[in-house]
Amino acid sequence: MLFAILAGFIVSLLYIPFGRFLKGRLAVLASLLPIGLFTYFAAFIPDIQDGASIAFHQPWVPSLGINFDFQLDGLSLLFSLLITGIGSLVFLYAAAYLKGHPYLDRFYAYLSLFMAAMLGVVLADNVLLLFIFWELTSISSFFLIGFNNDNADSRKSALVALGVTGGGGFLLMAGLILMGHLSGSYSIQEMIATNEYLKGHALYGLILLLVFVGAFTKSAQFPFHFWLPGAMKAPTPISAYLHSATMVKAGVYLLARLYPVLGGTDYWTYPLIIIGGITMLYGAFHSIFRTDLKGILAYSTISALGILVFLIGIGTPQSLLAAAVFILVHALYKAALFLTTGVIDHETGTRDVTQLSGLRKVLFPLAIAGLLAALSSAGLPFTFGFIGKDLVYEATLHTDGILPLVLTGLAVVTNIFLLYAGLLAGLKPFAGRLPERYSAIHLPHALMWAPPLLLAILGIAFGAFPALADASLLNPAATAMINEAIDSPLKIWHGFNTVLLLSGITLALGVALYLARKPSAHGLAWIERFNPLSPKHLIASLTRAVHRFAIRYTRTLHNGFLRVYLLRIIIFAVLLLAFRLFSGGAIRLIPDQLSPVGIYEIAVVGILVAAIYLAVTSTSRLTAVVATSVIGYGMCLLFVFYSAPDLAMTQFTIDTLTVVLFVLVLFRLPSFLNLANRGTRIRDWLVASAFGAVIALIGIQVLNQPIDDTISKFYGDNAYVLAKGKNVVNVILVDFRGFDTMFEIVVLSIAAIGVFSLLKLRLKASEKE
Amino acid sequence: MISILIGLLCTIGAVAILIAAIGILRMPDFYLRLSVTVKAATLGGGLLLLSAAFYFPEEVSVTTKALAIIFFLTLTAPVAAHLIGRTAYFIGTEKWKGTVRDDLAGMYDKDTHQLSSGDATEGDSVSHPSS
Amino acid sequence: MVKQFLMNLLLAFTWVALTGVLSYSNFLFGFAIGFFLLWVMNRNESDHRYFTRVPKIIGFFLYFLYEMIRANVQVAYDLITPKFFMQPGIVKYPMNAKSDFEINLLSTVISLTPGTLILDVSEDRKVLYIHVMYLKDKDQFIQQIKDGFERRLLEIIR
Amino acid sequence: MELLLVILIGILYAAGIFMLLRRSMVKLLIGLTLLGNGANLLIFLLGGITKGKPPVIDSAAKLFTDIYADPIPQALILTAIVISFGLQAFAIVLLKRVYVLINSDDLDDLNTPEEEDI
Amino acid sequence: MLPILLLFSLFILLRGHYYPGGGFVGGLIAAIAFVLHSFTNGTDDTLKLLRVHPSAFIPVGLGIAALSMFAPMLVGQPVMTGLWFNEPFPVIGLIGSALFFDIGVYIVVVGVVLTILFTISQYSE
Amino acid sequence: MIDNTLIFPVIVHLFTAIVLLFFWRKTVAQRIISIAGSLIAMLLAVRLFTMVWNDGIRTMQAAGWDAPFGITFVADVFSSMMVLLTAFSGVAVSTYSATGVARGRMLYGYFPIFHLLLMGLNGAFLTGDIFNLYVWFEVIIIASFVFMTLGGRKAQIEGAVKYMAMNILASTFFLTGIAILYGITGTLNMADLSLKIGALENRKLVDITAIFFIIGFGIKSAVFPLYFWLPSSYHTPPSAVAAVFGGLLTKVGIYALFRMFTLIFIPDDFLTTLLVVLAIFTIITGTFGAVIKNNIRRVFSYLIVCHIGFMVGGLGMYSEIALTGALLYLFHDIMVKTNIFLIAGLIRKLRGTMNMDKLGGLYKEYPLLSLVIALVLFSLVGVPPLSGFWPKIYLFEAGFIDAQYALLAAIIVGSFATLYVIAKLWAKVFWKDQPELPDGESLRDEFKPLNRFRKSLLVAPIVFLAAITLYIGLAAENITAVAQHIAHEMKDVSPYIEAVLGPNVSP
Amino acid sequence: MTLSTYIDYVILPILGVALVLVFIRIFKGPTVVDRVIALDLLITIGVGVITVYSISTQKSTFIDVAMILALIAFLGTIAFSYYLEKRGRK
Ligand code: NA
Ligand code: NA
Repeated sequence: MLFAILAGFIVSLLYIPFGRFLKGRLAVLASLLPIGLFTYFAAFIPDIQDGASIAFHQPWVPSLGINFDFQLDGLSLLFSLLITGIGSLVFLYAAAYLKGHPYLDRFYAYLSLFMAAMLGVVLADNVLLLFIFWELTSISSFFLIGFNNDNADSRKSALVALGVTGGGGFLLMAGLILMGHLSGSYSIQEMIATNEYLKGHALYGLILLLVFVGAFTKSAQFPFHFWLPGAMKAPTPISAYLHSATMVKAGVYLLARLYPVLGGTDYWTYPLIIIGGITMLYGAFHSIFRTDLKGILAYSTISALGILVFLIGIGTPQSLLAAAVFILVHALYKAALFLTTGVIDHETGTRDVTQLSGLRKVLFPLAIAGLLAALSSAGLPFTFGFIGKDLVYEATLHTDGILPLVLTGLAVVTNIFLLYAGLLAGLKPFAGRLPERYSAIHLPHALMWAPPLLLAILGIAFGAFPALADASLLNPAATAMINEAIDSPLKIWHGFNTVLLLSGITLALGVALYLARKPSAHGLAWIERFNPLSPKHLIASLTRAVHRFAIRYTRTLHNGFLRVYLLRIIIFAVLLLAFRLFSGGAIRLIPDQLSPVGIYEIAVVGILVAAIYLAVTSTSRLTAVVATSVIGYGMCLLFVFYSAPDLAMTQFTIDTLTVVLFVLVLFRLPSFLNLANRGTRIRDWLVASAFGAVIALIGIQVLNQPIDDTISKFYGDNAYVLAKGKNVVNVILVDFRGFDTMFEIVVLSIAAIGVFSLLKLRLKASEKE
Repeated sequence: MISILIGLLCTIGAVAILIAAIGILRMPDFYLRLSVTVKAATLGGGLLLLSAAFYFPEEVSVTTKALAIIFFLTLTAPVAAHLIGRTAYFIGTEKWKGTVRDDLAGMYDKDTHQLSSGDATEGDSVSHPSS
Repeated sequence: MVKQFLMNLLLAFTWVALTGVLSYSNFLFGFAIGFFLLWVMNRNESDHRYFTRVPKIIGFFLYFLYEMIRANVQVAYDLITPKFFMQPGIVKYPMNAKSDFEINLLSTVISLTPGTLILDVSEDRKVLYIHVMYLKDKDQFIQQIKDGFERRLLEIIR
Repeated sequence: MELLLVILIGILYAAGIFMLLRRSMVKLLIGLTLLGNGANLLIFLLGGITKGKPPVIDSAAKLFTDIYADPIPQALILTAIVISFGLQAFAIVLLKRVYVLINSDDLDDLNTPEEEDI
Repeated sequence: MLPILLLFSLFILLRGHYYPGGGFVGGLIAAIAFVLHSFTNGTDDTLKLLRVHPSAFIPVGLGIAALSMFAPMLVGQPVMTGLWFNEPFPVIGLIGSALFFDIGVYIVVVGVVLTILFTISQYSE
Repeated sequence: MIDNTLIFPVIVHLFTAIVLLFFWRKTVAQRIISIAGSLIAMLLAVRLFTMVWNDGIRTMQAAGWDAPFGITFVADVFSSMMVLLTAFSGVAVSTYSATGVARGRMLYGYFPIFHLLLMGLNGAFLTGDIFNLYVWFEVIIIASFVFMTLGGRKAQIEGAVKYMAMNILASTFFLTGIAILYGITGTLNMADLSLKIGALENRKLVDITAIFFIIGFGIKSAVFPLYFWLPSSYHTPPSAVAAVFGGLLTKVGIYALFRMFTLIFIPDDFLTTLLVVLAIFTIITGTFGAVIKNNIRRVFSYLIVCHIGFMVGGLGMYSEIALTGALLYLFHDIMVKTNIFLIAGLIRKLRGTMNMDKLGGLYKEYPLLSLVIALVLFSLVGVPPLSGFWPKIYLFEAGFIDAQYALLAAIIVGSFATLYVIAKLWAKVFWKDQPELPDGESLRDEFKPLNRFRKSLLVAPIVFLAAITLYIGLAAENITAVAQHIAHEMKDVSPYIEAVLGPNVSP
Repeated sequence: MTLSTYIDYVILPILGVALVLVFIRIFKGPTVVDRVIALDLLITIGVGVITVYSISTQKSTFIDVAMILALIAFLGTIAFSYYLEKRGRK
């Protein structure tokens, strides 16, 4: 199983060296991968039908508990077959659709990568493993949406899609880790075992929030749905595959997968019902105003995803079964419609539904496909869509309280709009009179019309003979979600009941709407007047606001003025130190053992202080330098008084050299300008004095602390005996701590090299780096 | 006995230095300050070093060093004074109002800072430099 | 002359080695004895200058010390009394000294004496510019230097 | 004396900081020097000060016969002094380059706008 | 003047293990000797006197110091361990790797200080 | 036991630098020597790491003086890992520099300084003595000053002044901290300090000392509000230099923070809170900066700041899990940040600019190279299962355990911003067609004219580091084991102390 | 009274006062050259201080420091005069 999943990755890597051979006629060979995988997974159907689930384990990062743990159950199988099955058709379709495209190899590489990632998502039994694949789908989707990367819109859409799904991804990751942390394992099976603990935990709400946001962004739920219409910038086969049939369902899959872990509580149900409800209505409503075929399909996809979330939210066995069915239904008809649209676009050069009609005369097989798919989406009896819609109503009706009324109403309205949208996309381009300009169109290669036709036919077939998919696929899928057996086989005919009535109403109103309303640019313009209120625009303006704030924040903080930076650092230091210094316990003053003070010492200290004052206040640079060197010489005297002859020597020589250096550099500079106003100076003085005071207080504190002189005793005792020197300081420098000295001269050497280069090196204009 | 000698030397040296210090503080112009300090300080420092040489009689190296420093001070102090005095004149350091004579005035070439002996022009002028 | 000096040094070191007392006073004592011995033993006219010059050096040193103390006291007196009675000025002093060594030595000596300070030497090395603290009369001052330091110095060197 | 030194150290730090906050690069460098001096003196003081007892063993002895100043802070300061000389020298030369480039030592002039990035 | 100071600097260098001084201060004094020479005679003269550019001293000194530091490794001692000749030498006292280390320091310091000062003074001229 | 092995990574670079100085003006020899030296250093680093990993902590008492009297060098897994990563970066940068750095710079000490810098880094990682650490830091900063100014362009000098001022200030804080530390304990050996500080009654003084180190190392590792030097300077030097800076220099500050705050100052509530708050602001600041900048290296500079926050946050939480996460991040970051600056340099070579608005078309022109770069960029983002992903698992989990939700949120925001910025960069630089340049500017492709060998010298290091990054990501178990081991050693320092001071010391 | 106390209580204070006086000149200036010569004098006094201090503490070691001071002190003065003059020359 690992190989089945990794096959996609391996194949996509193989495209790097061998891709160019695949560009011509051999492109069809690319579809061997999905077809093979489809066969592989199809072989599991009997086992799964028998209630088995197949597990696979291969260690990867055991210390994190992240291993290649895969689990094939009904739900996984349903998705796996969708992914590989529709994948096969899309691969074949694309061979013709993108024939001669210079980057066809890249296209297949991305697509294989995506397919592998998607399989990983649906097969992983470990939430982090799932997440890894989840993110890979986002990334491959990024590359696929931006496939036409010289187009600015494509790039922008890819960025938006990645931004939304990626951002949601990070939250999802947090949620999954929190789940794993609480349940002690990242394995979904083990999480199911501890689901009561999770649901009872104080952080349950947070988990749900994080997981929901992850799922909602991926599955384009309101208000994160806006990336999906943008993603239609991708080539149509990609839209068909990723953005309708598979990837966008990853969020739904996740919710379904985690239902046994997290589901069934009010915190689970209501948010999903509300968000799903809003999404399905919002998407459906918007779809009827679109004139771009892909736009219609995109919004109807959003709506369908809303329905799925809605169903999972309801969380009754019926609703979950309904969800399983609807996943399949929607995948089949939506993919078919997308592929049909692709051909239309390919052949006519437009997707504007107001421009298209009568194409059945030139693209007959596609007209069939479109019609069948539209019928399925409309939920006419004997289509698979009919069963799907029935189940939805069934589900909404069987909820508690006043909900049935509201929810069912919602579902009906949504379905009316969706029906309209389906007819618009599947019927409208083919119906009516063929305009003159399209009469020359020829039917394209079979690879382009056979796949949608096949999908559409399947949609009808499953509708007419529901048993085909029921026990083998859908029932196990729902069982996997609910964790118990469901005993209600799919039927075409439930008898005369409320559900049938609702279906009838839906059908009638939808068809009426289709007949009454013609899509027009006018309608589009009308709905676009509400754009400023749409989440897309709100989020965009929020982004702009954040961006503006970021600019202001960064400019304010990083304003280019060194002294401001330094000031902040010092204030920060003063605040921290002062806080810790004055919190808890008073500051004791010095103990008794102070050394006496001589007049000459006072004189030296006094001179030092005055010299500091001079250095700080002088208006002449050279005077400041003189004052600085007085400070150095004063220090030198202090070192002499306090028994440090070596230090005094070094301090003195260094100080003199520094003066020489300063004079060398400064003698041509004019005198200081007073560049700061009074206020600034006072502020700086306050900060500086505070810092000095803090240092002094700390110094006093440390002086209270008795000194441990073990090490200096050791040096004194062994300097001559072991290290053969009498000047202990020098012995320390060349022996005890010789390493310091060695690298101190390295510092000097580097400085010298630096000075040399800094003054001598002049790069030529051509030497950029 | 020896310590009285040392004490005496120290005292004279310290006083000489004190005088130099008073001199540099009190003298009204740069040249006078320079003039006062170089000698008094050299004398004072020398005497103090000499007393150290006497104080550590058993350590030859100390005496050597003390003498070396004295030698060095006498050698370098005038040179340093000469250099800085000349520089001060160049950069137009003002002279005290009581100054009675300035033979240097006008003797420097403004660009090259070369100093003429004035023999060719017989510039025995009393006027102040124009700078 | 160098020969005599080296000989004298050798004698002084020998003395130190003989007495076994390594100290400056002992060395100086040995040097004096050596000088005396050499002087007594000297029969060569051409080497005679060594023996006149050493006393002259000592004499010059004493003169310099005297001048230094005198001038120091003068300056000190002026400093500690509230009113200045100095009359500073810069004097051009035509030298007899010719070589670099002579000029350096002369200017060092003049500079070290309180009250006088060399400011510069002219480019043609003929003239010293001296800053004088107590300038009563220019010519008298020049004469004083000529008869004092410069003459004594040149006597020793030349 | 310790108290006096502590105050001196405080003043050195304060003055150093104040100089860091000026616009002139010369002052900045002087400020860094002052800070360095302050830090050195702090090591010296906090390591414990002893008067007139340098950590040098008498020429006749093999061990210390008397108390002696702690040599470790001295060695540390020595290293620190030398290192800061290296930094200081480099910084001073940098100042020279700055002056050549912008004809002043005003740090506020060291702000090439971002648009001129390469 | 130059020879006196150089001699003095060597003196300071060699006695550093016993009295204040050592390679660092010694090197500084030597460097200052050359700097003084350059003040009176001009930088070019001093460079001529040195024959090689002072920056060439740096690797030499670093090399000596580093070798004396790592030499103990060759005889199986920890890095920086002092190796000593058994018999004391006159004036200097015992000779050991520490002395070579100090000599390395001395050379580096001379090289560094002169490189810095001469580079700047030539730049401004 | 006498064991000089662990100082070899230092010695190699020192001698390489000395030899390079003898070949001062021979640029061909310099390149060969430098690459050879880096390779040897890498082999030694690998050897050191495997030795330490297999046999435990190694120490060397310099000059044969037992701790705490001499300077002790210690190679535990943490330090030898840092040495190892430094060696990888070293090989990559030195190879890249052979073509990527102007000849003029080589003539004025580029390679010697480079090796001295690496030596300084290795020394800092290996030393067990706080003052010796200071010396190493000074070696590093002076070398970085020289590196930063080498070439002397105006922007470089401007950056260098700010860099210098703040780094010297940092050193002053560091030195002040050492002064206090010595004043209260009388020792400089870090293991000894660990014992003595642990035994100290006066916690106030300990905290105060710790603050000095937080500020000192905080400046060096660019923590808010001490980070200002970084965005002021990292966009100015040659990219090879920026690679070392971006990959290693801030990290040595992080290393020191980790060392100090796990060995000597065990964070109490005050310090934990402080570190976490600083981390949050650091992340946010880096995020804001990165999203608004348009120059590739400026973007990267702010990303460095942002990601420093991740590591500091991990330290602040101070649980074994958090430390593991922070360490993993550190390892990943060293490799990736080095590489992205090399990549920036390569882009500059290809197009003559690093302004994203003026760049484009690289994917079309160099698809394979672009994919390698994409791999690195996505590692930086932390796209699973690449290297940046794994640490976040630990950090998130630690955040939940400690209930540090604000920090968690900041990490999420920072990760998201990184994703956004990198995706934007990819779209602008690689996807977008090469835009028309304004009048007077023309494309300068300095890459095309190079011969194959020199091209490969530029590309090979990027591929090399990318391969390591990929290894870190895909074989995460190995690196995780290392990080966990280190984190464990950080929580239980007694093996370290015993290795240094001998077995008879009881904490 | 021993020599040591005499130095501590008489000589060193005198020198201390001298230091202060000289420093006042540094403080007052008015020109750089004034400050430079005052600095020079300050160092010379420093040589004296260190010398008598070594007598007072009976540590000849300090003489070495005095020697270094004496040797190097005038370097600063020379540097100042050299470059001030150069600046005057432009
Ligand atoms: Na008077
Ligand atoms: Na020394």
